Amino acid sequence: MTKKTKPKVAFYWCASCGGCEEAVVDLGEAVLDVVNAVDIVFWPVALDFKVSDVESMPDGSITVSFINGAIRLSEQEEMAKLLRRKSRFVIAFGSCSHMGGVPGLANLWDKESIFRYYYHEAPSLQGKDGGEPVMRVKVPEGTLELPAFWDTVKALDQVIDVDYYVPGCPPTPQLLANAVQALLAGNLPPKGSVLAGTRALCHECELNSTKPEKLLLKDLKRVHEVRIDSAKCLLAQGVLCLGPVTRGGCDALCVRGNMPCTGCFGPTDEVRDYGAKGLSYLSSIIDFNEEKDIVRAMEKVPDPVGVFYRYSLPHSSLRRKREVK
Amino acid sequence: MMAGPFQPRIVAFVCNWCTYIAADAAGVARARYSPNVRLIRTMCSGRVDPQFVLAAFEKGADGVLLCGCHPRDCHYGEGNYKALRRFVLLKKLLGQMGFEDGRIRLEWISASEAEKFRRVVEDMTEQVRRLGPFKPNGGA
Amino acid sequence: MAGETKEIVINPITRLEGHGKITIFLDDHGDVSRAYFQVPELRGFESFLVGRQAEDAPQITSRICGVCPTAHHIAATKALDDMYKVEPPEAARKIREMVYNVFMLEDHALHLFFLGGPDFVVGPTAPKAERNVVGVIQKVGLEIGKRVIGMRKDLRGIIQEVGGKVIHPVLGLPGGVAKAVTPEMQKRFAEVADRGFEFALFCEKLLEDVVLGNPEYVKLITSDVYTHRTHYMGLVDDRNRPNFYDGAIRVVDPSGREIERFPVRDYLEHIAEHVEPWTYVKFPFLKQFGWKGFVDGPESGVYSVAPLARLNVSESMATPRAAELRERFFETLGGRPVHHTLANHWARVIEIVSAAERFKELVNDPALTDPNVRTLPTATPKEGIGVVEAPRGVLIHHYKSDDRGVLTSANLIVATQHNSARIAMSVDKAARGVIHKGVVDDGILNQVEMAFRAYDPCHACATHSLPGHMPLWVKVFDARGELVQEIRRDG
Amino acid sequence: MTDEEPRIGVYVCDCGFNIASVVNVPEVVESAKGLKGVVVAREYKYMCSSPGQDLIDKDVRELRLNRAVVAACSPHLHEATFRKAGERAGMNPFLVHMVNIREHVSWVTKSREDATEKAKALIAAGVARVARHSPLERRQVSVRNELLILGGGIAGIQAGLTAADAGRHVYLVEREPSIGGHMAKFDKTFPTLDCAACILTPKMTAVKNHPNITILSYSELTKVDGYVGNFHVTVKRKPRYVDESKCVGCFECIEQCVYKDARFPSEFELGLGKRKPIYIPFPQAVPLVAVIDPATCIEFKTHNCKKTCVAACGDRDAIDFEQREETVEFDVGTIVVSTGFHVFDAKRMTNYGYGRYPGVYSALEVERLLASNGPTGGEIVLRDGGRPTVVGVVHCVGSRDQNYNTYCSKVCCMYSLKLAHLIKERTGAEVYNFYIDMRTPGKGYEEFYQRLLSENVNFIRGKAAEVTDVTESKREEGKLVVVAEDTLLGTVRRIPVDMVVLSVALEPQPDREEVRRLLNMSCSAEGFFLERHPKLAPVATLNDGVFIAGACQGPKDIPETVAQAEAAAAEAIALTSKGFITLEPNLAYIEEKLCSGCQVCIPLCPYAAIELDREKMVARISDVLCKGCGVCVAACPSGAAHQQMFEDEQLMEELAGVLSR
Repeated sequence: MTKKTKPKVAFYWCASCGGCEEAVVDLGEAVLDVVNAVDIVFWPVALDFKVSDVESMPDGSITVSFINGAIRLSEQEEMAKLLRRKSRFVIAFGSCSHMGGVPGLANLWDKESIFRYYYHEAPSLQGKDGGEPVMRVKVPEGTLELPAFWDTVKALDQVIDVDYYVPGCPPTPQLLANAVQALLAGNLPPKGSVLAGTRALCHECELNSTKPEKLLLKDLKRVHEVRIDSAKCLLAQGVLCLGPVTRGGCDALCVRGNMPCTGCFGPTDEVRDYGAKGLSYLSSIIDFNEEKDIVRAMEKVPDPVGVFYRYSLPHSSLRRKREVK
Repeated sequence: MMAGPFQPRIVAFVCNWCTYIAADAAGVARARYSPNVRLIRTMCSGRVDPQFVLAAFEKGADGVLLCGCHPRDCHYGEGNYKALRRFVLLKKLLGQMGFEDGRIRLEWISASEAEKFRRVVEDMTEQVRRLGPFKPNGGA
Repeated sequence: MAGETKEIVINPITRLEGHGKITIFLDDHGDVSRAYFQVPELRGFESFLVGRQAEDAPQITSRICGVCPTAHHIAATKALDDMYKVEPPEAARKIREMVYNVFMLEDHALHLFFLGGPDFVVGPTAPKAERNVVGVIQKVGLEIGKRVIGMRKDLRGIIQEVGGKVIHPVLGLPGGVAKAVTPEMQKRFAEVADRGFEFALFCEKLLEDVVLGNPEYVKLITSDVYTHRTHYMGLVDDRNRPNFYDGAIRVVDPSGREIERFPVRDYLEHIAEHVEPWTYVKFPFLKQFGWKGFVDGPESGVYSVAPLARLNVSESMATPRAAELRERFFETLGGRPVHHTLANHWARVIEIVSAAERFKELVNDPALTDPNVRTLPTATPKEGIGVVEAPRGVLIHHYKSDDRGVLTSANLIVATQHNSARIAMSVDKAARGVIHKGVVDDGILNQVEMAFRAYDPCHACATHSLPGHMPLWVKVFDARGELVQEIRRDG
Repeated sequence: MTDEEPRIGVYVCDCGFNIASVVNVPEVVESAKGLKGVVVAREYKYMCSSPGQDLIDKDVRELRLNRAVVAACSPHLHEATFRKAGERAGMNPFLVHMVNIREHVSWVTKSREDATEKAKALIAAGVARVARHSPLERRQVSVRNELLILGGGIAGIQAGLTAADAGRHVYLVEREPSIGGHMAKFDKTFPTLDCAACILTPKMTAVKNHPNITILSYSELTKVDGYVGNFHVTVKRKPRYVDESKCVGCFECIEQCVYKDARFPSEFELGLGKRKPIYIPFPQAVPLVAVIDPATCIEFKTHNCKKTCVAACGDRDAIDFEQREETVEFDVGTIVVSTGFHVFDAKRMTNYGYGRYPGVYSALEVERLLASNGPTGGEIVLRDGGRPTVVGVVHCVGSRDQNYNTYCSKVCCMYSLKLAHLIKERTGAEVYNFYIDMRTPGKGYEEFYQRLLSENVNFIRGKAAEVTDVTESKREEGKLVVVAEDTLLGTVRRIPVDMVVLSVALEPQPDREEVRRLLNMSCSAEGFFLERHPKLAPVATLNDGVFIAGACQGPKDIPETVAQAEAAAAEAIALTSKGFITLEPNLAYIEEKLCSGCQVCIPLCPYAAIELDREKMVARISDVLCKGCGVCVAACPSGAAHQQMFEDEQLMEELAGVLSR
């Protein structure tokens, strides 16, 4: 990019909680620097530009679009496609667009079952016989429409081609700053790179040095069952920490908070299914050889999907629960 | 695959030292069995990464069979136990993901158990045939 | 008749879970016959919480909202205390409450300077390009602007240090918190608390100067367009003073009379939800009145929560300075209860002060640094209900679990939901008040939007209106259904 | 993965009719041509033949192939062959991949259509996989040339001498107090009837005197670590309470034992003879060292024995009641397993009355009765002191029998003939052989059979139904009656005899499972140790560096055993003669820049091959210690661990391939 024209940047959010936007705000003063360094051409949350403006831009004229949130609605997919067309680079920002995120756990259910509970079975409903929202409904004044939403939550790269990923739930402001820096400096890693650490979290975790020589576990502990020693590797304390299977770059925030890593940065480059790897590593070090003992030890992980696919179910090999007739 | 009754596609990850040889022996004995199971050889059942199993289903397998040496017989000491440990947790996870029992199976088959190999292949094929096609509905 | 109505669709305003949407129907005179506020997405947290490990709920539910994750996190954590029948040690309880007040402080401040506030600080009719944080900074000066940003940074720093992460913190565990506060930390936090208190007073002053100094604004606030005589609900302590972290749920009627006062575990006896086919959000209402539709008054089940409601349901404030300010508030606005939606902004700054004062109290409490911050649960989990005052109102988490501590059901009533009926009414009323003869312009839309944003609704997403206005999209059709006017603001 | 574009040749073998008769090879070849990266696909009758291998060579030169897939038999059979072929053609051997369409397809699939489809899929997988192969170097590891020989029977002795003569140091471990095994119990050997002792004892002496042989008798193998070329073994030495280094085998102590005469059943004599608490199993024992049996020795029971034995030993002072079990450890490069066989326990077949009628003997007992050094000095004296005038020899006791062992023990016919001959020679008794089939394959064996026929030994073709003392006629009184159907005459016959010899089966040793596990071998279904391949590698096992010889691999006679023993020794020598060996490069390795130092892999390695570099905080795998199981690779949470020849992407490609149709 030449000195004259500032790089054009767009921000957009899909199905997300807003945490990724907060992360941008958490840049603090740096936000202003960013605003000065780039030319923000689209930021529904921030600036007054129209989708029509984007539509009228020549293809590829936006330098980079940061998109956060998972894809659940057709309108989200359309916006994503539009921005893809107009942008040289698309960056999936945050766990939801990277891997599907926590809302991706909805892939254990389908729209029908979600509706059934929420509108017909929830204890606080006035009567269980009430109706439920419909896509088109006639009201006295006319007809109201609601967008349909899909059974399956998708990650961004399952609907468009993604150039880079900024991981995290949410990403740290530092990672965002780095990504922007890299773009400005034009020193970009290979396409498809995840713009964070290249190694698993253990490498940057202070507690890694406290791991015992041979780390084998006989009894796992759930976080609420144990007083966590802040000076000792959580895994060594029997607490399932996903640091070993999770990409570093967050500076071990959760571990500093005395809690185990839950994997929001996703896997490292060589791992294609985060949950399967997490499962493999954990079960490998469960120090039993008799099936019944192993089964008993695993009772401390009553919810493997929620534990190993907390942020990545839509991005896993299986993507969603099968409908079993 | 072909017409007629549903022909399930089953991937078997087999240990080089036991089940692969049992399969060879089944051949030498001219034991006939259904063609649905395709073998992938690893040096030890402990090499089998749960990622492979999920990938198999993703790529269209209807069932996955894991085979290793009998307990205490692993060529490398305890690789088969590692396979067992992973299998236990994987099965639990697949249950949550809506898998029926029997789509994934772990069997110990020693080098001398050609007949057992044949039997397991036949059982598994029948079992998965009864369960019907896997139909991964990811991305649906 | 529908055939003759013109339709205006304001879409998207913003999102609860997805984008919000306002559809306005005009009658054949071009006046508003009805404006609908629609929430067009549902993420199904209640469903996919089922099967999860109970102890993961505080971290999973915080993902409902990245603006108020701490509220969901703490509500869920308190539900786990209840589920495991376990009392956190004193230090843990105080750490939670301290973090919670810090969160209220910075979140309210965010709203004041970045979100709703600019409407007033800069002025509702000012060009929208100025109605944003930059505009605020220009108005109050860059130094102060920096101070705001710096203060926010310090406050969020505390949440991060204790909670691991500031967005989606991890401190909550049944029976305590994950991390203790050391005397060294306490010292640093105390300094921040002092500055925080000064900052809170400054915020309050700023609003008073800018808003109350300007009769035009007062007129706007008290104008009928933004007024609804509903019931109010909020958490109060044993002396009926608002408490963000804990307390009993108190409900007053439009005349300010207490009509209900109950522990959250009884919420199902008092609150029910109504379903409309045209929006994904459910509308809570008071059971004793039943659902009477989108109407206010003492006979309606509609009630409201959030800052204004919290002041309306309480007799006083728990901290001295806030108590004084509260007095002035009611004096100025004609006595308790106040029914003017836009008064939420003022109520909010009063809460900024009370949060700052409570933070100061707690951070200087010697018990805060006791290293014992966990009571290990021993009981078999069964059912748990937790409540907090989120910045946007009463937040209830209700879980059931099997013996293994795996959730078997979840019911969440989030703050904005309590307000959703009143928000719908506000939007409708505002539209009726400002749109006539089919004329729809930008400023008018902003006033519709103000009615909506005054609640700082969590689907507001605050973060999605950084400069102080919301994305709007208006289409005006004539009777033949042809597009005669389009105003669209995507940003 | 090499950066050059894969140019793959696919070679589908007919294997005569073995494959081609079931798999539609031309169709398979056609489909292979359509696969990505395939430059040429060919069918050939016998790929393993040199013209077959030359095809690869030719195509590599003319078509610049850089990969090859050979679809033929099991890689366990010919992988090495085709890798060499690739190497000759100037290709890295590990860019050749074998697909098994014989054992896994043509031999096991009913329909031609199914077999053809399956073959296509497997080849597609092989092609996809080989495209991801990279050139690999074989590891070289230095090897020790010492041998461990497990079992001091004729097999172990022969293997030991062969290796020792070749200059290798041999540790010969024997469980019993003396080496010699079963052969030491025999009087004569068939068919030449030369005396067993005359063959065996010189060999035993040679072993004793050989500078390169260390005998560890009365000892058992307890542990084996390491790998081919570098085994570390632990051996338990049971206390004999007599110092081996001091005892000269003078028998003084035995004569002077407080027990004036031997009264305890001798193990060596199978209970037919007696021994004292302190004894030497047999006069020619090696080592010629006394043993004390604490179960019968008064000193051990009461601690106030006069200990005349100690006095007798005098200043040699070899007797040591305090002796404890000890373990010795040493390193060897190769191991020969020659643990022999176990004789079938005739008590299991109650219908023959063994253990019930004193007149019923097992063949091995009769060997002792006939032995000049045996309890009766070679005379056939029955348990009741009488001499037999009629003797029945019952064949196939425990062999060729669905209820016991279905296999033929191979040597019984011949040793039965031998015993029949010797009994007749010594006693002039009438001898009846009850046999199912007479099996005499082997040099001079049939001739020996003919000789016995001419010696008027009776042969009744039919399996003996029972041996009973229930008499039905005068002439049967006081006799045992062998009841058998004479299938030639088609009548049931009752033969009254004084003595019955049961020709018992040869079975695997009862402790074969332990030995198998110690040495990482496999057993065939009947429990004999499994050779790597019956024809291509008959004395090798699935565990590199471990060889098998003698009856532990299956019933066999002495000539075969000796030959196999020499073969095993030769294999062991050949394997270690270069001073180093090359190992398969299926090594695990760590990609350092990806390793987070999480240490998950470290405790999983069965060979302690992984260590943490605390400087860099990354794991490192020793390629000498790694045996390539890949357990660490599957467990590595960050995908930093890889395995050559079994890389994730190779297996993923193979997976996609097998599922491609």
